[in-house]
Amino acid sequence: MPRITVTVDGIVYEEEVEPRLLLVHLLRDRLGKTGTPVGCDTGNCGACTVMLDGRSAKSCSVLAVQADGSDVVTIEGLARNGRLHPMQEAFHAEHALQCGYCTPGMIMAAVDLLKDDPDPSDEAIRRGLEGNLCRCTGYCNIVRAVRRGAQEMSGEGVRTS
Amino acid sequence: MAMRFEHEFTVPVSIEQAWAVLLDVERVAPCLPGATLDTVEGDSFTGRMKVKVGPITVTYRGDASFQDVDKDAHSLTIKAAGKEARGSGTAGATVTARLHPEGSATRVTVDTTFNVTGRPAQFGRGVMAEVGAKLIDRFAANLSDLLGEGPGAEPAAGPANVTPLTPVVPAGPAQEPSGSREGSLVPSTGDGGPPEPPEPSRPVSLTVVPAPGDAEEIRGQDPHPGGTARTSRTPEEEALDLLEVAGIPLLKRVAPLVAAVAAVTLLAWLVRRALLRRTGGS
Amino acid sequence: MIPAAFDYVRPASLEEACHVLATTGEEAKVLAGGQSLLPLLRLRLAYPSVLVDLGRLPELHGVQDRGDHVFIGALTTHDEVMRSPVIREHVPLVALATATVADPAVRHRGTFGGSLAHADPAGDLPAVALALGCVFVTRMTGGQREIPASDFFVDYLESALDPGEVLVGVQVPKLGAGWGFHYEKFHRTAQAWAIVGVAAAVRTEGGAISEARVGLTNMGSTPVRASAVEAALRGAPSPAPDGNGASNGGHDPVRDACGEAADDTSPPADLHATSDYRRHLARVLTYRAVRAAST
Amino acid sequence: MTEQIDAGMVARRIAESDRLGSPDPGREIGRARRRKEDARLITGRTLWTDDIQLPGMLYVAFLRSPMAHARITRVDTSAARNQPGVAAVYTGRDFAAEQGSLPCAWPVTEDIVIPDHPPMAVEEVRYVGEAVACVVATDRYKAADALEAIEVDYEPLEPVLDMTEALAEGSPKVHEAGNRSFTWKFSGGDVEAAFRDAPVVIERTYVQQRLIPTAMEPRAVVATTDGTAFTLYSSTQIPHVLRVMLALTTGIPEHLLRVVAPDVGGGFGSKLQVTAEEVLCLLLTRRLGKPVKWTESRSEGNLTVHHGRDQLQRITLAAERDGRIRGMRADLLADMGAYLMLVTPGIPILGAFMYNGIYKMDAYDFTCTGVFTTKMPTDAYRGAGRPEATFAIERAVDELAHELGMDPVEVRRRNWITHQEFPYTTIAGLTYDSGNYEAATDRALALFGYDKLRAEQADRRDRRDPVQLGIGVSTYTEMCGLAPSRVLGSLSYGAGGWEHATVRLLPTGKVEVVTGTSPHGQGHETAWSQIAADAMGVPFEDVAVLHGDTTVAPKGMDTYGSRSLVIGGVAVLQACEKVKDRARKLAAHMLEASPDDIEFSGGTFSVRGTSAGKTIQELALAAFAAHDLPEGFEPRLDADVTFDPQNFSFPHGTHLCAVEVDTETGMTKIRSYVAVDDVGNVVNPLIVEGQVHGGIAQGIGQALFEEAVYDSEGNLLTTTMTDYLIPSAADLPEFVTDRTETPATSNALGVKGVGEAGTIAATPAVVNAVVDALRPYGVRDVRMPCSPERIWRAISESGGAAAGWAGPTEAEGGER
Repeated sequence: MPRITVTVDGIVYEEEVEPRLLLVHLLRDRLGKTGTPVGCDTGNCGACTVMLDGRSAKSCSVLAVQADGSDVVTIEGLARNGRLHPMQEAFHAEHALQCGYCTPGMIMAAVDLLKDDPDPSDEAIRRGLEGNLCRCTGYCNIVRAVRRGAQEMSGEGVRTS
Repeated sequence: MAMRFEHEFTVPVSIEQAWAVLLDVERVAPCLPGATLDTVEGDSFTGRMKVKVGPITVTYRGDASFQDVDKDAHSLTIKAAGKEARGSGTAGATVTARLHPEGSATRVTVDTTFNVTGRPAQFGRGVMAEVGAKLIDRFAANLSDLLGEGPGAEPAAGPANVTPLTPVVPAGPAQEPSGSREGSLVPSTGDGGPPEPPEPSRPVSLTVVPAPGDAEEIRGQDPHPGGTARTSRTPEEEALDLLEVAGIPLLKRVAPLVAAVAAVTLLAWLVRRALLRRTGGS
Repeated sequence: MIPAAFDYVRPASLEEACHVLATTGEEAKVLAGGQSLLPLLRLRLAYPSVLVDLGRLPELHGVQDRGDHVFIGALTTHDEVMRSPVIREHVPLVALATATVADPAVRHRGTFGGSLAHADPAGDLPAVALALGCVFVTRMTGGQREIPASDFFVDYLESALDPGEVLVGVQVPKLGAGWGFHYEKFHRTAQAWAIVGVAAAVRTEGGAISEARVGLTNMGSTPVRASAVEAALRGAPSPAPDGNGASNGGHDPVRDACGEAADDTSPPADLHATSDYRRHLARVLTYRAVRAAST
Repeated sequence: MTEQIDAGMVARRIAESDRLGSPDPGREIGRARRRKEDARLITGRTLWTDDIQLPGMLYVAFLRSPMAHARITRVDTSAARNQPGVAAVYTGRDFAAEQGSLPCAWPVTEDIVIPDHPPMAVEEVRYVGEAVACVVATDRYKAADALEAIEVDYEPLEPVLDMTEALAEGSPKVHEAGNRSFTWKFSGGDVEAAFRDAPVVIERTYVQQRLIPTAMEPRAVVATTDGTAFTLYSSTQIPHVLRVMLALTTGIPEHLLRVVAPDVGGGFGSKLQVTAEEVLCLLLTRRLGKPVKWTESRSEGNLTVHHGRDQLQRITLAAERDGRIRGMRADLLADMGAYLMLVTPGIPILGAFMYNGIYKMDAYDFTCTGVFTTKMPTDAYRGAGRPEATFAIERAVDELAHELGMDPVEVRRRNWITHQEFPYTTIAGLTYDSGNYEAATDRALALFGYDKLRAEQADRRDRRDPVQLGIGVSTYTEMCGLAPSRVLGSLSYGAGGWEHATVRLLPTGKVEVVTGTSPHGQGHETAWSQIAADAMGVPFEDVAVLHGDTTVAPKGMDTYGSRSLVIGGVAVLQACEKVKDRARKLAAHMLEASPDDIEFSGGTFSVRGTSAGKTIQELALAAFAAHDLPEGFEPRLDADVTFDPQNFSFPHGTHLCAVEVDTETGMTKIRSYVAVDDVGNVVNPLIVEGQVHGGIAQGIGQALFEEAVYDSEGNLLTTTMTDYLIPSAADLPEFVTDRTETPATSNALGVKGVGEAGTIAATPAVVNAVVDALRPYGVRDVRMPCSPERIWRAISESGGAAAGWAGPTEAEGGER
């Protein structure tokens, strides 16, 4: 069995894995990182989105062996020093989640999209989240949250006018 | 997912010769691309069949038998049923072949219904519709070759053995409309001019007929993934296919299916061109 | 769902990759970004015995300006393609179409070469490669070859690659000055497959179209070149920029030309569209794509 | 009308004001509290059922029928048993003696046919996806592998796929007893008279396509036993109902069975079910003595999570030429699928009382026949019967308006119940307690810029613009708060409609609220905290809400049918009042005053007219210590309430949708969407707005995108999210929402429920808009989902090839 080294949320893991083991199952079943859920089997829903070497990836469509030597950040590793990431705060503030199942992936996708476009328009936000499906919110508050998160992250604070 | 196909072709051998070949399962079975015969016992046989489309592979194991063999009417039915070797799905086919004497030649009609269940049948893009049409087309083309050889000959090595015969008008409704829009595309035949002589072609006409109950699409839904197939591509691609068929080592691998498809496509295109010319000329 | 078991090889060199693939034959499958392959594995529609992971071969990555063409390494991700200044400047159609592929996370992993080698007629890039006349550069044990796009797409999900052959990269010809580009994708939801897509490159000179290249997505078992449209467009006056063309005045040669987009195609009929609707869309969308590319 | 005001801006301002806090400072109810639930959900510390790992746990996978209808002639599990890691392989026959039949709790008629429904098929399979065998293995990978080694032989039987054909003489039968499950009739007024010589009669047939609910969390079940008692964790909406039903089905005594709904990732009715997998996981843990887990994949779920809708509606409306509706007939075929599940037959019946909508009419007649087909059973999906009814009446009213050349809003005005007429008993026999359709509609029209859009529409029509504008109106009401138990009883439902709450004042003054509702995204922990905080005079943060575990919250009727706040929330309020009554007695005793002289304000009980008082926290500690209590006073400050409502509640609202239809391609784009809902008093405007947003998105999903499609052999083609299209952020617009507030008079909170409103309202609003856009082409209906191709065909077939692009030729049309 291949032996891989992967850093997940700051911890280095060495694991022997079957080649077919999906990254998301490595996270969930082997490392106990159940914060990243699985919502489909075709890479459509985005619930399992994590950061793989700094960019968003659907961990159900990546083999654990492909992540050998990589750095993975999941929703569980987003908060730093006990403080929530501004995007997590923003999702809470804007009521951008209901059942919360899509939320880990949605937040990771939102954080990722700001890497390219720190001040996205609503349309850019909607396009940037097209790979993450939510069945509860109708997305309105998610768009608001991403806008708010973007403002927080750019240090502007939320425009109140 | 059920599909039905009708094929018709004429072979330059007598009906008795063709009939004898048709009854020879060890020669008929390999006409189905990817099929392997394991055992033959009387009118029943077992075998495997591997269906491959790009990365997608489905292997079936199953059995088949001759049924309704009517030597007076020169018609028979082969019923085949298989199960996926690794999944829970099934595949079944019923092939009815009828021979009709036409002078010294024999006209053959092949009516095939094809049904797939299980995961391969559970997608909107119709993986199996894609494959099924090609398989059956290829089967008919190979059968045409085989029957054309008459008894005692070796099975055809490939579709290069083109027997020049006249294309036959499809027995069922033609897929392509004969409307002016399409007709206007007919290459270079002057309006009202006489139809060009038919080109040498494989004697297969391809028709796709909705399976019973499919006429009104999937129970009233409009887009219908099953029961349809493609029969032609652009001339440029046919040219490519011709090269492939001629053996240029572009396609060393996947010989059965790709070559089959190439051949079928070629035939379809040729047949269609011929048809369009007839339209254009009438 | 869960893939069936397979062996995994991560070759250290292209040579080794070719060797492994050649010796394993049909049962081996190349793993590039895996964004098309993994869903097939998970649904157990594919049962390769070996996956050969090319993801770590540096020679397959990157974009190079090579004078008359741009070379895109097969393992260059969609995301990298979209960002590449070289691609955006010299072969913008590639960037435009790539931006419509799947979604951002998939574009981070999915690769240019992987998409093309998958040879899905519903994929967005094959039609672009065909329209632009790309050349596919491959390697096999003891050799290499160049396959023109017109020969590369053999059939539904079938490329011209041999079992022991690896796609190294793609030469995308620079078309030079005077060309405009557009990729028009029609799909029901953002994630859905293109029902039909049209890749158009149009050169205008002195108020007229001097050359056009049109590739169609999901209009057959392979991507399709709309040759009839290309021929008919030659010499047509460039469409007016007001969006209504000559339709007010009646005759619009560009529109007439695009009306031939579906000729000689055999588009699939499936859950999402019938063949004749696809033919209709091909005409409408080709007109839109050509207009957008000419202005 | 205030058309010059930008609608988006207005709504934003309203939303912002909600966000800034309650109009009544100091009061929790009405305040836009951020949710308590969020902390664990945004950090990945949630506990979904699939997250649960127990020592020695085994993993279950099900082998499912590839056939729509077949006899099982042989099952060979021997090869699978010998695979590595496999603990057991079972077929339906192995469990035939103990698996029972999955329950149907709603026998809508005396003579209803309820076929036996074994959790694993024993002799016959009746839909693709029906469980045939199962593997129990040491991990999920090995379980999946072993499934491939099970051999099943089937003898195919004829599938039954079309309801009309299923009822025809000579149709193949899904069950021995035939394909008709029941026919249920209902009427009010003299329908014959209403239709006799009616100047206008509108007759239409609408297809409610089959839908797949698609909660984001796939189902999962964990079952474990200590040898005596059993615990079942399930991604369910109904832990309490499930416990009763599982006890009855499996014979495991109810008192030894604990059911837990951990965090549940959405339901929309799909997890209001007693599933084969839940039953079998319990039986497997009983047989094997090990904990077992089953988690479905999405493609498995699309096949086997119960589907929604799937009705064929023939609607006839009789009206005067002035637009006044005289009467209505609704004749339904409802596809049950292969079996009756928990409330399958009741779903269309729930709609029966809603076909008259918000309108006055003299007569109404309803008939529904439930039909068996070889497809996945249908059951509750967001709205459950009421979206179908609302769609039918709202579409038909638009057709009436068109027939009469009237504005669709005007026709509605002429027929709706005016606000002065409440309470109003409708022709369907329901008494609508309150409402103000005029106010909601006026507000919506203003936000929408109705007149301006109509002007633009006229202009586009004049210009023969290839992009046509359509405006859709939907003025809906629904019956929420399922339900008064006596009403449910009269409809033959198997249970009551009450809800339970316990409120406990803890010694330190904190409050525990135990609720029988079972939230899965609705934010009950937050909203119930607001109710309790106000009632008890404690800080919002000092309230904890416990739910979803039959040990922790032993009594309940769970969450569905927009019932939680209207019944469960009211129960919480009543329980708080009961605790307060006790606290008042204690305070009076401690303050040496008469309880009648004790006032309660801001968490303090004080003697009227004095400064003497006791805080509720002081009282809590005093009750705990129990040193000095009134004579006969039990030392506790807690209370239970089981609340059974006297009536349904009737939220209503007006939704307006503007679509742009590209007539060349048939593509629909929603340009603007305005929703003004009246859900009565609002506990948390943020949550209400969220529910409306999500509801609208699902309603739009039905209108434009979603359909479960079976092919002519009964294979489901939409097993994955690539084929079953649910909208993403990029496919939906911003929704403009606002509210009017007409309190319900039927409950102490004045609330009406909001869970289904958006879905019910949105579907007809969107389809009305699509059809409105296409009126110039002579189109009068487009079947849902209104896909681009259907719209293109509708235009083409009405002879209106758009802007010069040819429609399908006859030959091409035949190719379909």
